[in-house]
Amino acid sequence: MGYVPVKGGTEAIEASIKRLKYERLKGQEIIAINTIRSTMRGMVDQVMSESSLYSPYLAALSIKQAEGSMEEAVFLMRAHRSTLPRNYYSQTVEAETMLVERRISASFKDIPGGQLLGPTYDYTHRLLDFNLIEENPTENQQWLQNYKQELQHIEPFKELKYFPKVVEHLREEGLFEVYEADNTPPIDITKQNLDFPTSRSARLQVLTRGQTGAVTSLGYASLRGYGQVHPTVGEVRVGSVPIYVEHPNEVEHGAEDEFYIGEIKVTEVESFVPVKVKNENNEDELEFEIGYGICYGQNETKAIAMSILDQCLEHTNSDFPTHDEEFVLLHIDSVESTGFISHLKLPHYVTFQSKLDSIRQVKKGVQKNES
Amino acid sequence: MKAETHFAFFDEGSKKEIRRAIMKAVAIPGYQVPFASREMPIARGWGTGGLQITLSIIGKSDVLKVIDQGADESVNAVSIKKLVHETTGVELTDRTEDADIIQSRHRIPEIALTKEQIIVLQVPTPEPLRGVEAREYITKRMHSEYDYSGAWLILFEQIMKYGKTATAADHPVYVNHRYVMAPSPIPRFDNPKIHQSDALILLGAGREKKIYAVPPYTNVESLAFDDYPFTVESFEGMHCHLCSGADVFLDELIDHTTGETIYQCNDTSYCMERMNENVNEKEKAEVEGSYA
Amino acid sequence: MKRRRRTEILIQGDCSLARSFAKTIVDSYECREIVAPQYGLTMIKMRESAKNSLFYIGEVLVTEAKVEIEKRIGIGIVVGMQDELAKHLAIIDAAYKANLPETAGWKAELIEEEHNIIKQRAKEQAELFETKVRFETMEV
Amino acid sequence: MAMLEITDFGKRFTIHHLSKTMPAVEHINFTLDAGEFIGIVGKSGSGKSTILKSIYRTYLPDTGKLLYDSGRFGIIDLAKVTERQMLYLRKYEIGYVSQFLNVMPRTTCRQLVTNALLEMGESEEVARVETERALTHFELDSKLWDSYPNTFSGGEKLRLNIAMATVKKPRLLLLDEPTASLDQQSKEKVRQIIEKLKNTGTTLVGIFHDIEFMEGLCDKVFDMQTRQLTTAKETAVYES
Amino acid sequence: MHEEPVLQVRNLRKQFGPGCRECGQMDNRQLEKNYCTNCGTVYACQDISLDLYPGEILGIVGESGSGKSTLMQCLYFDAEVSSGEAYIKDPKLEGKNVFDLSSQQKRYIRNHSYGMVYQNPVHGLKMNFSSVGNIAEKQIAAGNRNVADMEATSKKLLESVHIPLHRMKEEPQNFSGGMQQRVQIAKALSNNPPVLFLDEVTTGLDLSVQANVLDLIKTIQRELGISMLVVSHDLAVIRMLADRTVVMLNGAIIEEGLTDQILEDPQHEYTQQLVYSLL
Amino acid sequence: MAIDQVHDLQQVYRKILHSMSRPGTISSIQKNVESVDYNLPCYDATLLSAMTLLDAEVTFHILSDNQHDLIEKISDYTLARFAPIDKADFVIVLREDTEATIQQALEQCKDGNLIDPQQSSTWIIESSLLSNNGELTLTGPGVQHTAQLHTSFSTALWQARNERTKEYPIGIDLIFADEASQIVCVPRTTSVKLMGVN
Repeated sequence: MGYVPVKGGTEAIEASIKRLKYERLKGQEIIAINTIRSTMRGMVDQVMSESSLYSPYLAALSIKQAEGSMEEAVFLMRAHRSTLPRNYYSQTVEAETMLVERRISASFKDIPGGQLLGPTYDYTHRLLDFNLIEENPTENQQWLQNYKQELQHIEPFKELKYFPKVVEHLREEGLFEVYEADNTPPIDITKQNLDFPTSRSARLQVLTRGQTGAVTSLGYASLRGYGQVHPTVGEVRVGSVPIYVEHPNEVEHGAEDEFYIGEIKVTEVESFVPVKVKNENNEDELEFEIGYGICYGQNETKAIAMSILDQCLEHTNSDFPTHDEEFVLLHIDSVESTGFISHLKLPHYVTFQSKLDSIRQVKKGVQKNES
Repeated sequence: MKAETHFAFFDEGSKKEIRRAIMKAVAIPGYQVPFASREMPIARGWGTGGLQITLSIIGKSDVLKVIDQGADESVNAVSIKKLVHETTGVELTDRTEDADIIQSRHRIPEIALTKEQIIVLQVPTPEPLRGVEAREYITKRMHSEYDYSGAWLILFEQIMKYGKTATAADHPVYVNHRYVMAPSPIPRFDNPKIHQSDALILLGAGREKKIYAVPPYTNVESLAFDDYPFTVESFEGMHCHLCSGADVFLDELIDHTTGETIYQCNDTSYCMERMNENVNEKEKAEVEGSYA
Repeated sequence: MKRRRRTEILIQGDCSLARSFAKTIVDSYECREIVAPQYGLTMIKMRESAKNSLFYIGEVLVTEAKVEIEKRIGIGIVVGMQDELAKHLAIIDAAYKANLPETAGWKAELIEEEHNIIKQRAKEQAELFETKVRFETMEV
Repeated sequence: MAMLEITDFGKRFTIHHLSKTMPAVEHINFTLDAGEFIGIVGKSGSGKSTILKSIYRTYLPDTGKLLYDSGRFGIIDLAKVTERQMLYLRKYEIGYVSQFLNVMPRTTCRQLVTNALLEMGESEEVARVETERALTHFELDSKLWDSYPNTFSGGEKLRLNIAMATVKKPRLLLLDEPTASLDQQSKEKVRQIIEKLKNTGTTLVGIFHDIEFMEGLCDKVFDMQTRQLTTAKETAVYES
Repeated sequence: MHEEPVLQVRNLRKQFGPGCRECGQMDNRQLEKNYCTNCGTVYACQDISLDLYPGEILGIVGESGSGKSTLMQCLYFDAEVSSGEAYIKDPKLEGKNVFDLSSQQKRYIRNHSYGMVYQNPVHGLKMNFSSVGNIAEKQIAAGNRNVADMEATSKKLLESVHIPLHRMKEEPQNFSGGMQQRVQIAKALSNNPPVLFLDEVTTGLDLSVQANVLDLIKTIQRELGISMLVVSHDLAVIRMLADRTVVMLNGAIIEEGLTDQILEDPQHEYTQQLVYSLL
Repeated sequence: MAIDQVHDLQQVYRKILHSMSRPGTISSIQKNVESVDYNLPCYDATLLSAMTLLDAEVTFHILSDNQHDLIEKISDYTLARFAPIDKADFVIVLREDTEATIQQALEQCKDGNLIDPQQSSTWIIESSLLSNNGELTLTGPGVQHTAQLHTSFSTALWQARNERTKEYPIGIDLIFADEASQIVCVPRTTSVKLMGVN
């Protein structure tokens, strides 16, 4: 009989994973995926946004599996994304096609189409609602029925309303520069390394999938003074946009031959930022620029913070880290930052041994030289 | 609904993209091919680069060995093995000679690899010029122009300062007389094993999104000056306290009872094989204890 | 009816419509499954309004299926995990591509469903407008 | 042919900011045989230097021919040679000495002469020996050899200048009022040096501010005023 | 006399901007100096041709904005030319316009055939590496792999540029501007490049340092037979160093000749102005 | 029996990888070819190689003018898009293609650039029976000493290939496939010497 390889690591890992399961089960409660999906909208939206994968169902599953840890849930989604083929690219989504459910402007009181509050926490008082402890299905059912009743008298609109953007109105006034549609194919940062200086498309993609906390913190830092962007929110809109896909190999491509595949909910923000520009006579003039923010689901803080960072990165300024694209873009990804920080837990025996040898050799050499 | 995990975790599209990157890497030895690094079920920095390569090339009849810092039983190696096994069902082994694919973090096994084997190395920082230039845009240009004076300069500066080169693991190499490459943080001891290797060597950096390769029978030279030749870690006069192996990379341990420094093979499977050559029932328990 | 309008109705409307269309086809033609309903991703390209440029916001999970009828390949794609709907959409797509006579008869049903969808959505929108802030001066 | 044959040479200067073109010399004709020494006399401003500088190409010749029998190129017109050819001639065949010493500031006297030889391709050893020989020959105190020439007296500078030019054994040596600012004693020394040069077979063209200096030195004299070539004796009358 | 230039430049053009109807025609450009007032295009180098012969120093003189530094950058591949040709004497590159070569080949030429001394030492030195390392870098680039050899060469060069050897392991960032410049010159010379470019190298240096530097350049040129292209707005520097000189104005060569001839018998109105202002 | 998109293609890939890392080494994919039940105007090995390497993220080019059906089929099976020769990631050469067409394509195809040498075309070339008794001598990375090879590529075509790989790392990588379902690779690093040609 010979030596058998030791199994210490394997056994320890298995035990550790059991321990983890025990932690999840020991309270003896089970939460259904659909429960998470319908009652934890904020979490689901945030997971979808940070994982850059729109699927409320899978987001709910990941939250369940991760015991509510956002870091882990996003990680699970991102990893799952790798198991799926990406066979299609959508046609360009134009935000004007959004079916709006919430829309506000901090710049103008009366915007064309009006301010539509929709569902928002903004005007709730943040007092714990102890009634939720004793919530029961019958009452909830009752409430829903009553609410529907209340709405019954409302006449449907003759047709669906699509809102003009506040900025279009201002552009007509010449307060904003008008840009021709730029159809440069976007960079896809999941397909290629981020090259610096980055393109605008790469920046926006990194920002929109950034960790909510990281994006918010850096946006806040800029607003507080570690940056030079002090915006007014031009418009925040939340709603659904339709997605269309072109047939992969039909020769004739007409818009009418596209596939409609469904819709996704997004939050979109335009921030207005006054900037100095040179006019034709080389004189300083003030003009407005737009910071753009968008993310999956309803997450207005992140979208606004993104609009600040977008504007920061359009104006490189080495005085502020919030204006340095390498600083901002390389450090806000949830999976990359949590992964690399946690990798410090791995052993580094060999590399350390090698370093030890190197330093000893140098020291030996020094002694030899001295003697 | 229930979703079956796909064979080898990845969708076929992801595999194809990584496979194409590997092909280019083989065709341009030592050149870091950018690829769309996938998010993996293990964390960035924990071997996602190596794992992506392994999962993209592995087939159901392959036998896999995974080592971390020389050890088959290191928890991260175990975790990676488990993931590959669960998604592919492939056979696992600790014996280097039985493996078709060997994924490794920071070591190349002691016994010579064969023509039929592929070794996949996990790479944390693939850019050998990062110490000279922080910006990726510039380092890419330096590679394109065969501009490696910076890499040499670092060694030259060490000689000026310390009287010798002071690199530890990850000592840079020239591949096929063209690209300077980070061999991953293998000890200098392992660098010569890359030169004219019988096995194909693939290297993957997940977080940095790069794949590169050294095909078999390719010239690989460690950067060194004529009058300051490349040297490997020295274990002169030392040997493994278990298998008494010498001329291998040794771990330095402290004997818990005596407090003395003792040495032990870093490559655990190598050590095991040697001991098995001369079986001794009584020592078995001792060995198991010492690795636990 | 062209594909864009057709898929809008079939996906936004009641899924029983797609089911019944698909059934009529499957009952009378040989449908060869090229790709069974499988999950995949579609990358979403957007236009941002600051510089009017394009970027990718992220991916959306879709279910995709392919079938072949009368040598014509039909594709069904839909957001989310909807195996059955994806397959039905593929069958209907193939039916249109192969110009099967059945498709001519679907038009009326599709248009009716379209009316329902718009009405439903317009009602929901009107309800949402209860949350619209009114700045009009009160007339006393 | 002769070493140098000047035919209907003329030179004008155009001064753009004054919108003026001023003739400096016109219709100059003379020949110089190998081994001869021609002195050029004339009032200051008469264009004596213009001829020398045009031969040396410091001035760009306008009209006429400056035929020179080169060891390397055969008979060529100095008004038409390429810059690179001129640089070659300056290095190997034609020397130029004026009262000014134009040299690198931080180079020793010895090195300056050595450099001239090294530039011609002489070996270091030959250059070393030749340098010392020349410096001795031109009576530069060996104490000065390793110092910078900007500390030298006028006479010492001139002798160094001549040493640098003659160490290369030029076939033609141009002397442009070399003695202009020297005292009598120094002048005498220079005169002896020039005599030595002449005796060793160097062909010379010289301008000297004071006419007596030329007496007994020159084989022929070219008078700028008459544009005539005369023998040396006849020139003594002039200028006084 | 048949002599082959080490560097031949033909019709080099460099423009910044796209050009327009007013300035697009090469023969009939409506320019204000070298600038098109209509579209803002700058014609930094207009049809430059020159030859650099073995062992000679060619001076390029002109005021700032004359295009002389841009010319230098183009020749050293720091900037792309808009059009034009350059040929270097090298059996491997015979008949090849070096501007058409790949960046890899250009880098090879820079490493093996060229040296460059920039006006600002920041461009030529790695400020946070040792001085000896900086000099070695150029030798490494040219293929030297012997530390002792490179160290010896570096020491010799540092001595000749009057950097005390006990400071050779210090980083240039700790040095004065003049010292940095001297280290840069030592670096540029360290691989005995057949062609050396010097861009306003003594500008901003003390007079005594300037004299040393000029002397050093001349010595090196003689000892190593290096051909040099010296760009300067300072006629004194040109007079001291250059055998031949070209004069640039508004991106074009307006005059060329032997240096003493340019200084004593300038032909072009602009050169006369330049020379007379010196006197 | 249909091609197993997972396992057949993995096996074919490993064969290609093996041959690509060991230029001149002939690998057989006979076993996997048995699952091919498509009836297309190309070798089974060609189709399998294409299916192994192509997907929606890449483009391909087929030289022949009269192969619309094959182009459509390859698009359908792999989702790869057809592209002109100077844009294509993969170039597929069929047996019927003439030397002149191939030569022209060799001159026009993508060969990468120094910054991104991987942005070059990979060729899948149908050849007469491949063998190691041949007029070509291969050396370079992956070849221990030298390797002999025979393909149907003419001297002129090899010269055209050598021209495109002259300035390494710029270059193109070739995969040859034959009727007997053998494949062999010649990456850009391989120095190809022709017997009797310098």
